[in-house]
Amino acid sequence: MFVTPSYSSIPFAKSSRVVQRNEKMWPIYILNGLYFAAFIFLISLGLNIILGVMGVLNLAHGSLYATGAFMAAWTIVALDEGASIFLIYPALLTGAVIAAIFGLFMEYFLIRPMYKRALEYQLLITFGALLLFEDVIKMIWGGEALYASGPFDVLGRIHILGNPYPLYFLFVMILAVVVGISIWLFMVKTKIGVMLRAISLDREMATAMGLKIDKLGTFAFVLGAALAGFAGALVVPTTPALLGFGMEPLILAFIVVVIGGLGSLKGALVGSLVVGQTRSIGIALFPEIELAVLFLIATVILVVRPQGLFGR
Amino acid sequence: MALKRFLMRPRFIIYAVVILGFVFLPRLLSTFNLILFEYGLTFAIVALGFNLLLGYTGLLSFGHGAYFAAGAYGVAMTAKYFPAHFSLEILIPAALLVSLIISAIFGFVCVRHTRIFFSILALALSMLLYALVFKFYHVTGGSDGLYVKIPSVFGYTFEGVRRPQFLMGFYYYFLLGVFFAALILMKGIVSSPFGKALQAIRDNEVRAELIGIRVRRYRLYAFIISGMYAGLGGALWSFVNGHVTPDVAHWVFSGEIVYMTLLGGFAVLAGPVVGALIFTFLKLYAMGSTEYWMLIIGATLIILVLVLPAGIAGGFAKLVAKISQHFATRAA
Amino acid sequence: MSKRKMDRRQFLKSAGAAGIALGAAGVSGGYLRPKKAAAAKKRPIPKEPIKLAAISFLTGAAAAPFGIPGMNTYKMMAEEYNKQGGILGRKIDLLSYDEAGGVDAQVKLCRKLILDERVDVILGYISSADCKAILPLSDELGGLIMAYDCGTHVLMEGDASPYKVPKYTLGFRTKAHLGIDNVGLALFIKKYLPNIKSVAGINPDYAWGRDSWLIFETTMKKLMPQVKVVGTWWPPLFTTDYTAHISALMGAQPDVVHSALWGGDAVTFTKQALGMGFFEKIKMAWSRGEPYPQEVGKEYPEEQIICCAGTHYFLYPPHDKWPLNKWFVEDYTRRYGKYPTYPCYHAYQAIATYKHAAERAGALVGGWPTIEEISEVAVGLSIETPSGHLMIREDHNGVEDVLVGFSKRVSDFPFPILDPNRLEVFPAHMVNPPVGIRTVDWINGWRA
Amino acid sequence: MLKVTRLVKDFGKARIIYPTTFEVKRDEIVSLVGPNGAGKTTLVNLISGHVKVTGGKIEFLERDITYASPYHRIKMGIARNFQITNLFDNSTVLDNIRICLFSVYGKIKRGILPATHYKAITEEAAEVLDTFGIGDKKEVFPGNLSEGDKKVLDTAMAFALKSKFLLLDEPTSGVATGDKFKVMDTIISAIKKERMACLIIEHDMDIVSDYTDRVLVLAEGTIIADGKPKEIMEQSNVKEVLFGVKA
Repeated sequence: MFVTPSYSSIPFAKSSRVVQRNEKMWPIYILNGLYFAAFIFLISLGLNIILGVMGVLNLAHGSLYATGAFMAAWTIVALDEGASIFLIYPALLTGAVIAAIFGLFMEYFLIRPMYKRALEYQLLITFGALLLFEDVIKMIWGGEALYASGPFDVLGRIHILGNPYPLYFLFVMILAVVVGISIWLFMVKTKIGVMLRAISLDREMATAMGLKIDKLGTFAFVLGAALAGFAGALVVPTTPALLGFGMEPLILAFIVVVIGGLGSLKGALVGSLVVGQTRSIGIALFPEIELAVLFLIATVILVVRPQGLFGR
Repeated sequence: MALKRFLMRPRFIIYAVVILGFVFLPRLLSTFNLILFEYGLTFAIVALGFNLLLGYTGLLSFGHGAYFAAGAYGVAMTAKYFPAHFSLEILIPAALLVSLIISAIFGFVCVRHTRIFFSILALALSMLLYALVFKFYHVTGGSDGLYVKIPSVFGYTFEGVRRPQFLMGFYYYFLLGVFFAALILMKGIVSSPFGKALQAIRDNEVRAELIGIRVRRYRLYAFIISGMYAGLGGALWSFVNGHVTPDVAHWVFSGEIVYMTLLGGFAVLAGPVVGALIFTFLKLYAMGSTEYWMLIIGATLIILVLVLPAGIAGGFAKLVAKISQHFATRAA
Repeated sequence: MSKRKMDRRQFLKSAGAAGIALGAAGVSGGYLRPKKAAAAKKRPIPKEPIKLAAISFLTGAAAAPFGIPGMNTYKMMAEEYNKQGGILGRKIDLLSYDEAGGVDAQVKLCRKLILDERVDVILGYISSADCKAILPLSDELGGLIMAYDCGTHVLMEGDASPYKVPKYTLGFRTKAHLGIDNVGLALFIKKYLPNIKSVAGINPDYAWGRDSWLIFETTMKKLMPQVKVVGTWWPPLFTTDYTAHISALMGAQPDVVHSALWGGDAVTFTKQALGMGFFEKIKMAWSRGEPYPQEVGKEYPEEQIICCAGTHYFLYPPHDKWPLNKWFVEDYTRRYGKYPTYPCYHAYQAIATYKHAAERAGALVGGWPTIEEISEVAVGLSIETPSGHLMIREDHNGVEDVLVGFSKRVSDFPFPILDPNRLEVFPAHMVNPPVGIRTVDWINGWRA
Repeated sequence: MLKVTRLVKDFGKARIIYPTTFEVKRDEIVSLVGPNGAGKTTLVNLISGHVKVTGGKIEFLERDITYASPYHRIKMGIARNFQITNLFDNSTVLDNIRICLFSVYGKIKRGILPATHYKAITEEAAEVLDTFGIGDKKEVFPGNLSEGDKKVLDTAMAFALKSKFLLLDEPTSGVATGDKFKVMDTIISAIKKERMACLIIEHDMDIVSDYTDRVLVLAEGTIIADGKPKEIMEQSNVKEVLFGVKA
């Protein structure tokens, strides 16, 4: 089994040996995938709503996610880990709130002037916002990692087929489902939702119909931002909030959007499931190349179906 | 006579002054600033190529870091696997070849789309490259990156020469030469019939097709050329930096390339060059002066986009035009 | 000062023989070498303070549990030395820089420090990736660089043994490389867990993680060939979500998991692993786990194998036997309210090495020495540190003993400490390869 | 030279063009008239290859081009202008023509020497502009041209492609009534000079009768009349569709 590797000459496949697997763990792998999909779904849902309604690809979306994470962590720490459940769980909402506020400012001062402008300007201004946010976060919450594992610890574990599994992950999944459904209902049932869909379908037509594009755009952006912030808040009990925290989720959200189709909510759901499972199972089976697999999938899909699985 | 008139043209005098300035720069600048300037030059080459795509073909690539990385890793991998052939005259063509191949493959996929689709696809592809470079540790050195030693030139090895001396001396002039070659070539390309065709595609895809231009094919040509410029820049950069890491394939670096180009202004040929040089110094001095350097360059970018969309060189050109027009009307 | 000299004399009576031998060897070696330098005539000592650049993670995951303690120690020691009158009468002007931002940013920063700021010495670098990129700059740019914490063994090694030393004339590492941690771990496992069937590894995906695993695996193969490897995982540095990795590890069912995760990564991993009931089934072997019980606190699991990256431990050497450690721990704790962890000891080693080397070179050349002279004198230097003796060898690499133990909850500390009854100290000669021999070849060369 | 037989076009369920058959002979100038929504522009798009044919056959110079790509049709010599002018707005008038000529002479691939280096082509472009009477506006950008000049330029570009057959979709729409005839004069004289065949969509019956040899009347997606302008005007069904007059 062992072969002595000599540093200068290890073939790169070398250390990815046959991983001996416990079949009983499969449910856990799947659950991990679902958990990961859950918060990627929240992020990409926001990204997609903004993209669909305003036609702006928000590169600073990850930073909104990060602000949510930092805010929630900060609040929970301020409440001190021992605080009662009735305090620390609502505390998670602060993440959504702060992200919404930041989103409001961003939309009003940066995105709105960009409506009529060319694509490169829209992308660049969000890129500028991304850089800006990184340091704003550093200014507000400092450069160090924030741990706030309160909500995670409180819930403890259950056993699934004899494997311990943290209840909090299930809690996150359920929340994500709830949010997803309510967004869907909102989009099909309420007047605003219908108008938003109209805009994303055909901007000119919607304008002709006399919809208040600006107001609705602001609303969509704030909604998307809030979703991102909420995702951050849900994640932070399990992981520390760091600088550059938003980068990886942003890229993953891109992949989701690419796989699912630009501006498609159904696409966001399917895409995040694909990404989540790929990552979890990828790590379990081929630890060497988890990251690359995702981009490979995304690229293949883009090549064969440019508009994504559910794109128009 | 004609020559005399040519020599007397103010434009020519400006050129002459600029070139002389560049030549004598090592005397004027400190080692550190000269090296910074060399970073600027390499990025300038990249931005030039990038602008052929953005400014002249109307395609915004958010993944140009990939081709930069292709060039840089082309050099670094040669250093790792063929140490015997580590000389400039081999490395540069090698890097060009690698970036040609990669940009041809990626380009073929990308040019089937336009607008935001194109941008995202380019981004995804560059991140794919990033992921591969990052993951295959034993081949590419993963996130450690690879060390790039001082290359030899036509058999002459710079024995016992410290990198700063190398960069101050031979390499600076080599870089300068390559840069001007690249600049002149690009000038030729954009004013040539081919360049006109690209601009036609940018302005009006439908009509371009209708006067007999194979739009997609020409986009691909433009993509490959600009990819090779990026690769060239990457290769030259790797000797200045002395170390290559996957960061250059990450989309944030691609974002910086876009930043440079718009900072200078993509409507003018010289825009990207100006942008690249200014950006390099701006970034490093921001980093040196405060820990909140991202805030500075981020804010700069936002203000730029809001206030001076034409970029610095672009704005300047506009100004000049306005003034000259003003005087023209006076005279009339 | 005089008081501490006293302490040392006391120590020499009571310390272990190995210690003396090492020390003596070091000292004599130190005095034999720099003849050429001695020829130089008297030179003035500049008035302005020494520009000492200290680089450590000040932001990000590695800051709180790792980079900042290191930087604190630099501050503390600079202050202490300045109180004693500085180095050859020159005060130390400590410039602190952040190591965050990736290899490329560090290369640029280092170039700025040497060419633009013209600092006298750079002490720093935690990430092995940074070291691998930075140390070549020492000779390229002509600046004195002392790596204070990064571990990869390839840093100072050539492509084939025996290799030419030193690799970098102006580049040092004032500590032993990761050989000691992983060889130490393997020896410890062989002694205390002889019947394990399988191991797995989870290590950060860069030089440090890859090389740690390489040495551990090589040693295990030599010592316990019957043990199977059931999988290796390579999360990128500063990963924040290890849940998938943890499940995968649990699925692979190893008896022991080797890990070189460090800083925030180690803390995050431990917290998430606790949440997922990982430790109910599996024992971790941390190649540098010493700081993390204190970071994680009470719930840190017992019976985990923890290596101290040398003998860097706030309870070892025992304070009664080794007053310097007593002084260090007390002073640090008084200032920063935490017990010093191994990055602190590493920082001490770096700054102390520079001080002693500069002072000795100064004495020899009669004036302020050039960096070349300092680097020449530094070779063979042997100094007392809070955790015993450090010797700098011809390969510009430090050699140290290594301390390994099991975590154990005790009443008088708010976090698990190393079980005092099952501490193992492996002396330097057992865990460091000889000069000029690559670690892998050395291990493979052992007679079973 | 152009032969259209039983051409059919559906958009989804809706049938826009019912089986239509007609022909255009060498250096003949034919006009296509009909009420709005009769499918005139669709017909042009079908011929220029912009829109895929549903059924039927298009022949050009005795070669079947029903399924040929627009690119190939251009290379064969079918050029068109646009009802809504369709120019390269960020290049000068001269360049707009020049790029067409580069394409014609297969010089677009030349990537090193500046366009100005190709003297012959530049001069020819200038000539074309002169023939269309906008020779004085070489360096102007299309955005600053008058509506009429835009139309002329658009036609000039189609013309510059050295095509044998021109499709002109309302070359005078949006042109001030006063200038209409001036515009048509320049266009038609240029076409006659090059002995091109031409199919013009036109509303203005005066223009139709003054400039065209033959008229095709299109109504509800099919040709209902075909002949000399004068004769056509007499036919009752034509009067009905064109002027809504019951005879």
